[in-house]
Amino acid sequence: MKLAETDTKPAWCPGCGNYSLLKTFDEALEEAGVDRHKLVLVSGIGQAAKLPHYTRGNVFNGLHGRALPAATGIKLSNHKLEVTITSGDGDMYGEGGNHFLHAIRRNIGVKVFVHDNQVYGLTKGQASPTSDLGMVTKIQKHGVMSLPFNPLAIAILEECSLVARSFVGERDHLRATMVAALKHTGGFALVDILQPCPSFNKQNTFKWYKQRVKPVGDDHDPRDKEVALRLALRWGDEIPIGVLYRSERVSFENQQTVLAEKSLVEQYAAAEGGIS
Amino acid sequence: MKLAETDTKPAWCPGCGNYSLLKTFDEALEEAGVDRHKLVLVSGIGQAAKLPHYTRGNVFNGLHGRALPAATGIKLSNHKLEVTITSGDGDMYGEGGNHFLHAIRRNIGVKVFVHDNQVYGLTKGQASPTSDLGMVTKIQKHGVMSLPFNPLAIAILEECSLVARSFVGERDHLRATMVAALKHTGGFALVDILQPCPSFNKQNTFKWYKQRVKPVGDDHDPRDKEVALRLALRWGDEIPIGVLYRSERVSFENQQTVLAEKSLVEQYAAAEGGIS
Amino acid sequence: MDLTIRIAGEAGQGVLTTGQLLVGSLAELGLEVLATRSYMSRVRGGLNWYDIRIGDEPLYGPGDKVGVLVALTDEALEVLGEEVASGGMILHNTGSGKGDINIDLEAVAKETADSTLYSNTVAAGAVMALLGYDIGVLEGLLKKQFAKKDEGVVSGNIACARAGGKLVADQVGKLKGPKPTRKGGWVYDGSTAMGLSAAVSGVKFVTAYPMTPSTGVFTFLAGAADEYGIVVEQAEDEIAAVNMVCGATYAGVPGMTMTSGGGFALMAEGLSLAGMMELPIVVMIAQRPGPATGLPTRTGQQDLMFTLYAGHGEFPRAIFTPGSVQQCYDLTRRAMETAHEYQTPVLILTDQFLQDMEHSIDELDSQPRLIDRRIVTDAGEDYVRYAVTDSGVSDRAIPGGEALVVCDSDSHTADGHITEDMDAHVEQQDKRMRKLKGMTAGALLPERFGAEDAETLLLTWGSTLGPGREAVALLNAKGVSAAMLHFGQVWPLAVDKVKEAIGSPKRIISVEGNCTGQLATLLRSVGVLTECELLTNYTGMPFTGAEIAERIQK
Amino acid sequence: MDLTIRIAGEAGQGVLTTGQLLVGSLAELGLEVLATRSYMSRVRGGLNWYDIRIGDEPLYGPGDKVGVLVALTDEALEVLGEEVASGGMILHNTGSGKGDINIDLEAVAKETADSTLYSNTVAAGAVMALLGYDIGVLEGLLKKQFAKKDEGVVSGNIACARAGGKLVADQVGKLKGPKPTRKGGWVYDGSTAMGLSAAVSGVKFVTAYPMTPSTGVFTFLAGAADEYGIVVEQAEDEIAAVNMVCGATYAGVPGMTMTSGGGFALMAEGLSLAGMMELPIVVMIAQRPGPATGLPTRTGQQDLMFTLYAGHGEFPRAIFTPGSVQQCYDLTRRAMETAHEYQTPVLILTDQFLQDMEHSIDELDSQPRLIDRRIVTDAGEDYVRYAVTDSGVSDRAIPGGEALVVCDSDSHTADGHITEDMDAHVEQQDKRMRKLKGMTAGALLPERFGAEDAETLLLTWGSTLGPGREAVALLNAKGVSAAMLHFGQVWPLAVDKVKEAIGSPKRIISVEGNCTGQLATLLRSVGVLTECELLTNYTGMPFTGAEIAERIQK
Ligand SMILES: Cc1ncc(C[n+]2csc(CCOP(=O)(O)OP(=O)(O)O)c2C)c(N)n1
Ligand SMILES: Cc1ncc(C[n+]2csc(CCOP(=O)(O)OP(=O)(O)O)c2C)c(N)n1
Ligand code: SF4
Ligand code: SF4
Ligand SMILES: [Mg+2]
Ligand SMILES: [Mg+2]
Repeated sequence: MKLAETDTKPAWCPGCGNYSLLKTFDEALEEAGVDRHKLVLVSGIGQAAKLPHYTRGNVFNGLHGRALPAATGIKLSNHKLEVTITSGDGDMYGEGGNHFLHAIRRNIGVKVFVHDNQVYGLTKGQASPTSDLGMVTKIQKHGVMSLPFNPLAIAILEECSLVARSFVGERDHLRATMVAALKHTGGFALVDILQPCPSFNKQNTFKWYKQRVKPVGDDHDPRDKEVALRLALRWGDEIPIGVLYRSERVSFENQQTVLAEKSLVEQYAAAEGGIS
Repeated sequence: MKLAETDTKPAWCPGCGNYSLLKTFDEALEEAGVDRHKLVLVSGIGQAAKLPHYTRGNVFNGLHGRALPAATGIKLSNHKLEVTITSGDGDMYGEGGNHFLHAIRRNIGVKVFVHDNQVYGLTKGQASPTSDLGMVTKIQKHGVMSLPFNPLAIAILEECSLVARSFVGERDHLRATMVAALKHTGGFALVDILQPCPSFNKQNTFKWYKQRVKPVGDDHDPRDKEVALRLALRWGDEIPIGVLYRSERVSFENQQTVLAEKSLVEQYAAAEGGIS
Repeated sequence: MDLTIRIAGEAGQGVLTTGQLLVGSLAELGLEVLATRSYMSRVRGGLNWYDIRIGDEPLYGPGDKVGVLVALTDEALEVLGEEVASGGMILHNTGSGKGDINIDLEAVAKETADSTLYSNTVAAGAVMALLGYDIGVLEGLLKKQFAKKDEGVVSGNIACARAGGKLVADQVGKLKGPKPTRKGGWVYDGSTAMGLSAAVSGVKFVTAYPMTPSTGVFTFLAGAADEYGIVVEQAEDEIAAVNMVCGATYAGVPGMTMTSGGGFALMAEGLSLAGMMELPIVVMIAQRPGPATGLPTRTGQQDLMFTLYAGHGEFPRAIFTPGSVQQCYDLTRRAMETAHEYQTPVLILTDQFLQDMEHSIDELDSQPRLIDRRIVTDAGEDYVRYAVTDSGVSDRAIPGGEALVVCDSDSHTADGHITEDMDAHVEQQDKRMRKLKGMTAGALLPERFGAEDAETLLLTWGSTLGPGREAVALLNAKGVSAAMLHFGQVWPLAVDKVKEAIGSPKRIISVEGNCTGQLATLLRSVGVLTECELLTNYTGMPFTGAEIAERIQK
Repeated sequence: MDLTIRIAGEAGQGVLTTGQLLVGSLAELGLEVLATRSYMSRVRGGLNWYDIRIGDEPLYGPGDKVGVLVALTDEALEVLGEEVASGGMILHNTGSGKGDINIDLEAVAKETADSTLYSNTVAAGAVMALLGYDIGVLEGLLKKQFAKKDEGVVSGNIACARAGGKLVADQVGKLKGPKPTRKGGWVYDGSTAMGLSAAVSGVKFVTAYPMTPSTGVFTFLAGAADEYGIVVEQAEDEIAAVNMVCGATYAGVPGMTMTSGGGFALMAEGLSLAGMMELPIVVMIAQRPGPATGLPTRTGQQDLMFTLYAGHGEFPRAIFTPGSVQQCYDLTRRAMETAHEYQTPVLILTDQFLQDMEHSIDELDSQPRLIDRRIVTDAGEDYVRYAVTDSGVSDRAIPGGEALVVCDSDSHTADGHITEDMDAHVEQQDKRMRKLKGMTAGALLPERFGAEDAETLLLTWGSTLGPGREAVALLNAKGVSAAMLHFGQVWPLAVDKVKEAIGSPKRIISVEGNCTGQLATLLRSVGVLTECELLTNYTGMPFTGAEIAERIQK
């Protein structure tokens, strides 16, 4: 049965925050001067994870929760590629939680954009690790009882190379934050993006976020871990957005002696040439 | 072939820190007045994870990395049992990392004792998530490059109900810490125990730990999250030990309306009775 | 006679709402009803449809040609228009005039009750009237459904239903619906039947990581948790889910998890654990087309062999493959009982088609009837968990009593403690594998539909039951001598009895929702079958009886 | 003639060190050497042993009875004493006098070189002398081995070797070792052969989570990383490992991961991903007895069917099952080539027995000979990743060039983008499955050992190759007409050719390291076989040829 026509447009709901996220992402890629041929858009499964299909670049749309290890393999095989991940809060912090913890420790040089809508969108509205306490769903009938996962705080604690938060409702801020991540060369960059899901998250709406987000001032020193951590822990009437933290680390790929000169892909091609 | 004789004694190396850990654990169980019939010793796979076989209690020695979910299922089915976990740093923070993150969020009331020898013992000496930077092994030929995982800091950040560290070389301290965890009723209790592995960790030796561990003073207020975090982050010439942190949370099982009166096991037995 | 009503439109447009109003009304009227869903992997937009087949004789599967198409969008009309049977009618949600009946449903709702929200009711009313059914039953349903809302909602809806009816008044008679023949009322989908059965049978611990198309059962059980006293927890991943269930069953209550193929892939290690530890876990797997993410909202039968061999090492398991909504209810209980009788993992293999299928059947008992956990309560200090027995089944005690219960994932001695002794290892392995004898003796035999001596024998498993039955009827009606053998349990197999059941027909055709013929492979592997034909469909859509019958006659 | 030397004692006592000194020396001398290891799941203590079989004719498997037992502990003597052949001798590490020869090895070492550390060298010297071999070759080995240490270490060791030799002087002649018959030197174990082959063939990305008995290959490759230019990274879990390899192969370099059954269970979803995305990943699975943790350091062949069906959905895969150290080398390359030729996952199924087996074979080429990745380098802007072809294989480009490479885990169109279109879904599924045709045509046929018309045919796979060959020889020597068919590749199978290769012997016996007869099941499932006998061993220990021969004659 031909259902192809319907697949060429983004399969998101009207009013979904993902539309402006996608648009801003495209602008940021331009602004950061990313060569689409050197760009690999890695994702898992979820609404967020469909993004790579709606823009131009190489695409690795893998398994739910497994974008990070796939991206790690890609980056290590060819560290001259720009490897980005677009993922959901369930994808990255739920199913993918263990990779999140360890990829940051490794400091692999990938840029991670999490569409954080605090809910499982694609599977129709169950709580995610970032859902607020008390949120009621068809599964969480008595409301969420687990404390929300704080990705930024964990990342900062692990001295993640770059840690940022933004909001799809602040497009300039979002673009600038994305550009900062794309231009970052020190290793793992995390951008957690507040993204309203009008279909399933009736609590954390566009308006809810809009009223709360507050860019950190120019005077904020992202090298200050304690301050960054304090900002990351703030979640209430005020939600700080911006680049909260930067650490001084060397990326994992830049620590590999084997990669000192050429990427593995280049080495293979060279060796093949030598043989044929 | 009969190889049974060799199985009745602990299968640990001479000089291994696990021996005094086991002994102290037994003492702590006595001191805390734990009824062995109500005790379930859950573990995964590793040297640490063999402990349940060497003491008395109910035993669930499951899969590598999966002690926490098994213990969660046990506790929710019968929350009147005392459920302990003995695990290794690889078991709990490597393979089991995702469960660690989410079980603390859930605040399930299990007591977790991690034999942290900063190495994979049973598989003969590969780096573990807690191995120090630069540690050379047969796999990590150029030394460990990933930043060590800090379980205490992560746990504190996630407002884990009780977070402690101790050392097998300080037996009184260890016993007291274990007792505190066993007596704890607020939910998830984590005790990370520094445990020398003379066979494979030649860096973090008994002496190395002994010189560094320093009990937190009586004046330390474990309700102070910031201070606790600072203590947890200290790892160098001085390593603070003791109960670093306590949060005010209600355990997951105590939030379940279904469990308000009886455990599931009791309810089943009652219903069966009613029917037969 | 029978007829299919198809409601089609975008996700979020109310396809389901309209459909369910009709299903409820038509079942209440006393029609045979069988409804199936086709939807895309998205929350809004796309093209979804809902097929309601009604008849005056028992229905087993989806219909072939559409009698009434309610096209909520232009796309629905374009893509699905040609599937309308000759003599069928199209109700198009627009004034554009491309349908046989053209109604701007939202406009009518707005006009009638000042809310576009009730457009679904307009559509339902129109269809009821069109087929010549009394709209009163729909009104009754609306009253019940909105009993808790204010009066305006009920009256608005009723007005809209009537308005819908009126708008087709001049068409009434062109298409007649079948006559009601049964005492109406109850309709269940596969997910509900399974969830209800689990609840009734005493599942006390349920955990899962959401995955289409298994989420229906999970959601049902979350909804039923307070009533039946179940702890329901969403796991952080499927590995956690299966290991939690292992823990829960060890501790003494029936536990269950549900997932689809990809999530089940992550549970394979846990399954092996349950085999080794002898834990009565139940895992429900709702299949969808793979590999990998595949078509997440479609149906398929590709995971039989995977389910049979998942997990390292060798251990006994049972696999149930219900074929109807009624079997979803019956076999879920049987799965739980089997798990507890043999202390080993049991799997239920279903699929999107069956999970979403609604069927008008007799009321299912919703009173608790707890299964026997078969635990011993008088075990003492000298208790050992894995006593070597002839049946392979050892006394199972649970922790908390006088007996210490020691379970191990390593090879262990009878007392459950780790051993490297090879004799003990072999003794325990043999003990575990001996369970298969009893399990085989007690296994469900394939059920025959049709004549004993039919020349053509269809083999089916799982959800192909219904389409297969219909195909046999169609073939028989055309004078073809055909029958079907349906496997509601695919493992273990009582080889001799299955051989006997198959007999020696001229043609054997395995009808399967996969591309390699997995049931046929399985039957060959146990020596039940040598050669057979394959009739496969791996499009993501279920078989229809007509499709099977037609392909067999070619 | 042949003879087995067994060194037995606690872990950490130097069983391995003593054994490897002997293996090196004996191979250098020009003897046929085949050594195997038996060890417990612990780092110190327990009872481990190391069997070195030497002969004047090619050896294929472990020996049956022990000629010389070096018992380092009392327990070793008690548990293993009875396995010493009549005429064999026991060297007991004590003065207690329970052995034929009693030497306090540590005391001798202490006395001779002022260090108990050299006690292993004393033992090695004693065994060499006892069997009538020149100690000079051991001395040469010690010199080479300790070349980088100071002179005292070398001289101390040499003195200890000589002291050992002297202590058995009065026994020399009682037991004669076989005569050297080959140009000596090279000995490899299965892990090294596999690792070396992968390195030589161009694996560039290796990641694993440590798991016995696969760690040998992982460790070898970590050691070879700088020399061959390989990135080796320890993953946080097996799921990460397999997904990293998927990423690496997508990006363009050969990648590999290794694990055992339990870890592989966690990789099943990733395998399905590689099938869907058409990625040439290679997964090496070293089997050990399950279920669950089982016996972590023992051997078994229980995961064939699991490996064949692991992963949801249907997709092509190849499974190689090397049977010898040489095949470890040859088939690892072939696995990598097959993966790249067909762009689909390939599995290598081995086990503890073979991974640890050391064999004196000809030198293996250690010069890089990179496999052809079969990528297209001239793809342009209009490139699509999944073009539909007759062979099922599409042009594979890698990212970074002009062509954009789009790979998807969902059902996708030829351009790699997600689709829910069912025609595209079926077209791509058919395309992927068509690869099996070429893969089958190119598949390794089972190899026959023994007469074409033998009455009894053994079927073996994987590491049972050696014991099977020896069994055939033993049977033939006793006048039994027997031969063997060994499967070095178990999937896909060229059904007709395999049928032909089997022919119609009187007896067919599948000899397997599991309890259900998985190869036999597989062969039945594809219609190659109907009935056959099973000869199984699931003790955790490998077969010996004598054991097989004896059980067949019963
Ligand atoms: C192994 C596995 N488990 C479960 C799923 C089902 N699944 C698909 S997307 C998803 C969650 C989506 O939530 P999130 O990652 O937050 O993305 P969103 O849709 O909200 O953008 C789940 C559970 C899957 N595809 N694979
Ligand atoms: C799924 C799986 N992967 C790998 C292993 C192998 N394994 C057993 S123990 C272990 C690590 C042990 O390290 P740790 O947890 O720190 O315990 P220790 O031995 O140091 O006490 C590993 C990798 C396994 N048993 N199962
Ligand atoms: S479900 Fe939510 S996140 Fe997904 S597309 Fe719809 S609005 Fe967006
Ligand atoms: S390997 Fe290390 S942790 Fe394990 S028993 Fe030996 S000393 Fe202890
Ligand atoms: Mg989300
Ligand atoms: Mg450890």
